[in-house]
Amino acid sequence: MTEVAAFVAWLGAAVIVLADSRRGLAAGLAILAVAAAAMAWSQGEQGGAIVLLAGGVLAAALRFTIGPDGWGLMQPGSTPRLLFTIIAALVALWVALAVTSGPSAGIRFAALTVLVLLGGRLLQAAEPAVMLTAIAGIALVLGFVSGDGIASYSLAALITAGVSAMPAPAPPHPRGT
Amino acid sequence: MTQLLSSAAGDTLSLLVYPGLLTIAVFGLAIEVAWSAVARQAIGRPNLRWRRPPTVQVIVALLAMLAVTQFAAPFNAVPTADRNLVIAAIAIGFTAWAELALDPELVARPGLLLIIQSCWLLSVLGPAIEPESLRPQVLGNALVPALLPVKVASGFLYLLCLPALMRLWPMSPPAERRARPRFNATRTMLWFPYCGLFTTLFFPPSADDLAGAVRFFGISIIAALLCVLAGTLLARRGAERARGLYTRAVAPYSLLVLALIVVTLTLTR
Amino acid sequence: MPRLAFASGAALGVAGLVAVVLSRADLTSNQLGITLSLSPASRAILIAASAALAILVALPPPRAERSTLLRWGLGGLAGMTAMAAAPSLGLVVMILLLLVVLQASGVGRRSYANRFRAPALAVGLLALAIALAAMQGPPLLTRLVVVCLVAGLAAALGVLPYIHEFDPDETTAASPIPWLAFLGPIVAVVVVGKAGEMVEGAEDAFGALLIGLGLINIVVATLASWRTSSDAQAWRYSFVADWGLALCGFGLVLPDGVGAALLVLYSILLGRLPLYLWSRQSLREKAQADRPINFIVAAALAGSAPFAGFPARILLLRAATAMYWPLALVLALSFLLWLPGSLRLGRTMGAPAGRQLIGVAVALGISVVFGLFPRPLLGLAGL
Amino acid sequence: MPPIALLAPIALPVAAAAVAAATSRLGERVARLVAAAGAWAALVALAVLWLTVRSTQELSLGPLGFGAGLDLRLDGIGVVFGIIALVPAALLLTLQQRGWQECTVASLAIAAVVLAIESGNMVLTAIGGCTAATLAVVQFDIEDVRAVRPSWASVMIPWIALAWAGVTLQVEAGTAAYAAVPVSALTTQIFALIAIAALLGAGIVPWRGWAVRIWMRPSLRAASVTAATLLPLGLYLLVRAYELGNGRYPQLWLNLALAAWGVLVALGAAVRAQAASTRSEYVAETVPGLAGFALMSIAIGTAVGLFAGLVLLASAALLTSALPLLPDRRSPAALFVVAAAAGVPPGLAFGGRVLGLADAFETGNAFGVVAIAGAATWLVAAAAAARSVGLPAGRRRQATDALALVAAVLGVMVLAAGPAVAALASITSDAIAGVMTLPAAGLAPDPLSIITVSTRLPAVALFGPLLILGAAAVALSRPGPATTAAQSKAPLFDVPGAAAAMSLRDRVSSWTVPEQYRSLFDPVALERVAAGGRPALWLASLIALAIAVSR
Repeated sequence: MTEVAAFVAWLGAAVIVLADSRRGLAAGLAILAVAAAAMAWSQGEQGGAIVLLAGGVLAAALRFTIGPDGWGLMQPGSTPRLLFTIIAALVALWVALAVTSGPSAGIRFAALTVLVLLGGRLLQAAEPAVMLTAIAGIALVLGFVSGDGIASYSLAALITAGVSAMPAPAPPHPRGT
Repeated sequence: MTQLLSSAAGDTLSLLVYPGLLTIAVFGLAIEVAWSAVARQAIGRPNLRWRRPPTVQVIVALLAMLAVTQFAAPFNAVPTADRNLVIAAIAIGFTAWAELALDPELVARPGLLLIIQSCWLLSVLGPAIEPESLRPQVLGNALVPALLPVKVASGFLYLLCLPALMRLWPMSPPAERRARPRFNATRTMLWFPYCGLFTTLFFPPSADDLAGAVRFFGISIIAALLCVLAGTLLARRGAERARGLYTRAVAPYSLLVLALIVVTLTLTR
Repeated sequence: MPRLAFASGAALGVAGLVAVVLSRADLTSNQLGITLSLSPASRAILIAASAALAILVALPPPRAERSTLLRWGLGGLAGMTAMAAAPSLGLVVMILLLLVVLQASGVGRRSYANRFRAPALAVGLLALAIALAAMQGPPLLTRLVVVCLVAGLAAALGVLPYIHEFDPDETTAASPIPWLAFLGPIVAVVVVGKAGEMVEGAEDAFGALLIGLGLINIVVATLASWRTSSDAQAWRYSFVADWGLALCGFGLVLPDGVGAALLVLYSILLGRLPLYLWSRQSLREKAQADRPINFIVAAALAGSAPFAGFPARILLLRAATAMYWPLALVLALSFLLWLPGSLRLGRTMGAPAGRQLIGVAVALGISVVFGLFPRPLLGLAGL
Repeated sequence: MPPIALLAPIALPVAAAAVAAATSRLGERVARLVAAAGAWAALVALAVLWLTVRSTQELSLGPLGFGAGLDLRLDGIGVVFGIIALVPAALLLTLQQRGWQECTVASLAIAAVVLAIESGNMVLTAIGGCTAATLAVVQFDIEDVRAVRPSWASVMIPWIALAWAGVTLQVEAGTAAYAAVPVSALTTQIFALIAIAALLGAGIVPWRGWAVRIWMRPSLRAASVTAATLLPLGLYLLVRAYELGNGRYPQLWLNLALAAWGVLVALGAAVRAQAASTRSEYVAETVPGLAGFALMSIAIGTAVGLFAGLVLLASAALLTSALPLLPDRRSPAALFVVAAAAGVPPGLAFGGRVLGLADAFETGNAFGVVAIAGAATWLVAAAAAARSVGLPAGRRRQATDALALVAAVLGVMVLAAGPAVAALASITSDAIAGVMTLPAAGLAPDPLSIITVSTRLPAVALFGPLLILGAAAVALSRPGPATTAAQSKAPLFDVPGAAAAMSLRDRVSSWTVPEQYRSLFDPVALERVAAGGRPALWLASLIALAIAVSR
């Protein structure tokens, strides 16, 4: 199950990387939330899984309402991003399976691939909705890697939802102290 | 208190009478008259009317008095332990600059004079390095074979510098308008300090008796006469040759003496 | 009504400060199902930050509203306290993430992406460090954790090489200054404090990397503070240079080094930050002055005796000498690089008058007191 | 006397500074009086503290937090240096016209210097010295921001070096307290740091350093107070180093090197002085020249040498307060001060120089060569002083007749104090014994003469009569014509190679990066790249850091 969840997590992160509009971003966030919840469940943190799923789904719903219209998936010029999602996945897979060891390779793969993909998206994007979605995804990953039990899951869920609820930023201000 | 008064009285006697002011004046007058005769200078009619002496002469006299009290002259009332070569050398060295400060018109080529004075200082203090003593009589007594080369070389350097320091060279100061220089009262007070120091440094000290006194002043007079002779020769050769001698011969020779001092210091360690 | 809101906010802030001051160091609480504890160093930084906020609210810079200062300051303090009390780095990073988003949501002159990107990168790097630390693998893995931690910290603070874009005309709250001068100290103390078990086996690499980055920041930022064309930029670089010292102190690991780092952080919070805010008006008016107060401010900013920077430098030299004396030589030489930039910054204070003059005098007085007698501050941090 | 009273000499100037600032509205005169009163009160407090106990007093107020405690310690040598620093400072604050801001900063600087001298450990001394140096720079900028002043870095370096020496002692020996540091802890490296602090802190360098350039400012208020306080503070460190090393430096060659450096400093000052084109240029070289001789004497490493250094420092202190009071015109005051500085017998400077040179000869080895160089340097300085009498004034400062009279009195004091040199020796011998062992026969068994290894200086018996005779004779003499020969304006000699060195310096300073390479070193472009927030740079940095730690 963890391996499937890890693949789904990569899929969600990849969708966020490849999407430029609210629907695509919301879909990616929702897929990522499902994967994160599944991974928490696989670790025996059922409560945490539910909280994480709730937070992620709420965040996806909010993202669905805020941001540029449409799906904006794989728009012209997104080929480098597509390659990035594949290469990052392959490198993360190699690190998770060959370089590192531990109880669950799936979780290692998921954490690495999502963080690398969303981190790359943060650096490359200029649209607030995209950046906020990427950072919300990172919050989800933090939820299941920080290992503080329900507290970290709850906080991650709250932050994911809160970040997605942020309105579009105000226009630049002239001067001030 | 008694000790203070007695030693102060002794030092005052040394400053004013022997080997101080009176001796300086008598010795200087004699040698200056001789120089005037040799150089065919006009001594001028002695002016017996009392006039306040110029400050520059007073200062030079005071410095000369301080210097001669440090000499290893027979019957010097200053205890031998109280004599210090540095005081003598610096006091004599200051005389030239007192003139420059108070009456600059009297000093010819002060820059060259400074270089020569530095060479002279090396000849005075150089022999004191190895004995590690500043008592003039100790330096005069130093006849250790290892130290003799430095002593002889320094003595020769001293004699080479003397004519220039005594202003017997043919370089007239800015104020001098006459063809033939006149009797020089300031120089009169420098003959004994320079010549007496030569005797003190480069000859064993004389005993405190008449013979010793004769020996001390005899050597000093010979040194003075050698200086007069050298001055006459320089006068004949002219100013350019004289300057050439001091810049191209004496200065490099003083460096040689310095090297000799350093080598001696290294070898005797 | 605004007065009431302001008063209640201030009262809540004071209450929070009192709670922090009264909380015994290393006191733990499990009441929320989560272990909260406040380390002595974090507590000391929180108190210093609160004091800085109190000074600024009491003596606000020209054209700054007390309520705005209080709103932003208390918000920041709340986040800082949460980070300080959080039991794990994971929770700390999540709170940091929240602060990043909140700060970027403010009104600024730079584009949202430029305001958001660097701190968000810090969150990503720290999260990656946590993820890598949870894995087992070769020693290289721990070294990568070290890189992610140090790079994440540098990105959060906005020091070289992850320096944030800066617009001199932007409001301070929306600019990178809060990361350098208000939130940064607690982030650094908490990250370095919690990095211990994560970098086990690579402590040397962690220290070396902090020292290396510290030295780069000292050299580049002091020179930039001296030569850069904009006075406001010069101020920003001066914060970065001070952070170079603090990073070196944390990297030296020894108690003296940590003490030096904390003293630098105190002097940033209680000295450089208020002075910068009080200089903003003259920066806008490009009014420079060569009065005695300007030279004394310059001396304080340069870390000269008797101001707080000097004992910090002495402690740093001591730690460096104990560890590796050539490093002490490099540090001793680098201390001189503060001087030309500080003279320039001192002049940019203009001719402070009224409230501003009182504020400058207070900041200088605090700096002198802790420059001659820093023991209470270090004792507060458990050193 | 309770130990807490050791704070008084520091607290009184601080209080005076506070009062001077608080009473600024009452006019500058009040601030000046308050600041002067503070300095004099500190001096009196120092004297009372010492005279009531006549032994070392200590006060420890606990650790300050950076490895050093607030340990104050007043011993004999501290009192001597305190007096040497405070007397001219108090005189200058009393006599010179200052604004309240200058009075305040000067008083604080004086307090910092006293703190450095009273400090019981090296780190606290570094803090006091650094504070004094910083306040000196502030004083210069308050006085005239456009005039030449020491670069801030040049006055900070020494105190950072001293702080480093202090913390190194703490790390290696466990303490930096002067009285507790084990002798073996004073290594050559630590001593080198102390020496750097001493020489640069006091500006004792052979070239035209800040200690010379400050005397060329249009106004000499800040310069004189700075010279009066920082010069003794620098040399104080070298004296304390004797205490750390139980009366000696770690290696004999360090003594020799420092003595040679001292002569070089004095020679540099004398060479520049003999080429000075104005009297103010000459005056700028007098105090650094004396400082060079003082350094040479102190570095010899004997009690007589140390005493000679103290005598020269005392002369420098009095002359430092006299020089800024001199009028532009040629006057007896200028003549007295110049003569006193040149070391005309039987002055204090003469006695100090004679003792220092004699001690160097008697120490033997290469010190004798250093002594010959010192004596030659003395004559060059004398020639420069003589030449300076005929130079034009070269500045536009006007001193009142009253101030000129004070300057003349100070000059005469230095000239007439020669006979008192033995009395000074018997007074200071206890202080010197605190840092190094005295000769078996003592330094001055009676207040009439000083014993060196091979000779005895009968200060009173010889200098006393000479002084009386000299005063009477000069009074009765006829002053020469006050003419200025054209030659006295020309340098006495040119330093060989100086012109070549200058041209080389100009050529080097005119070097620039070729046009085609300038873009490589464009700091603005580099700053734009670094501060541009470019993700590519961030990723590259991340990779670089990863490579750095993985090696």
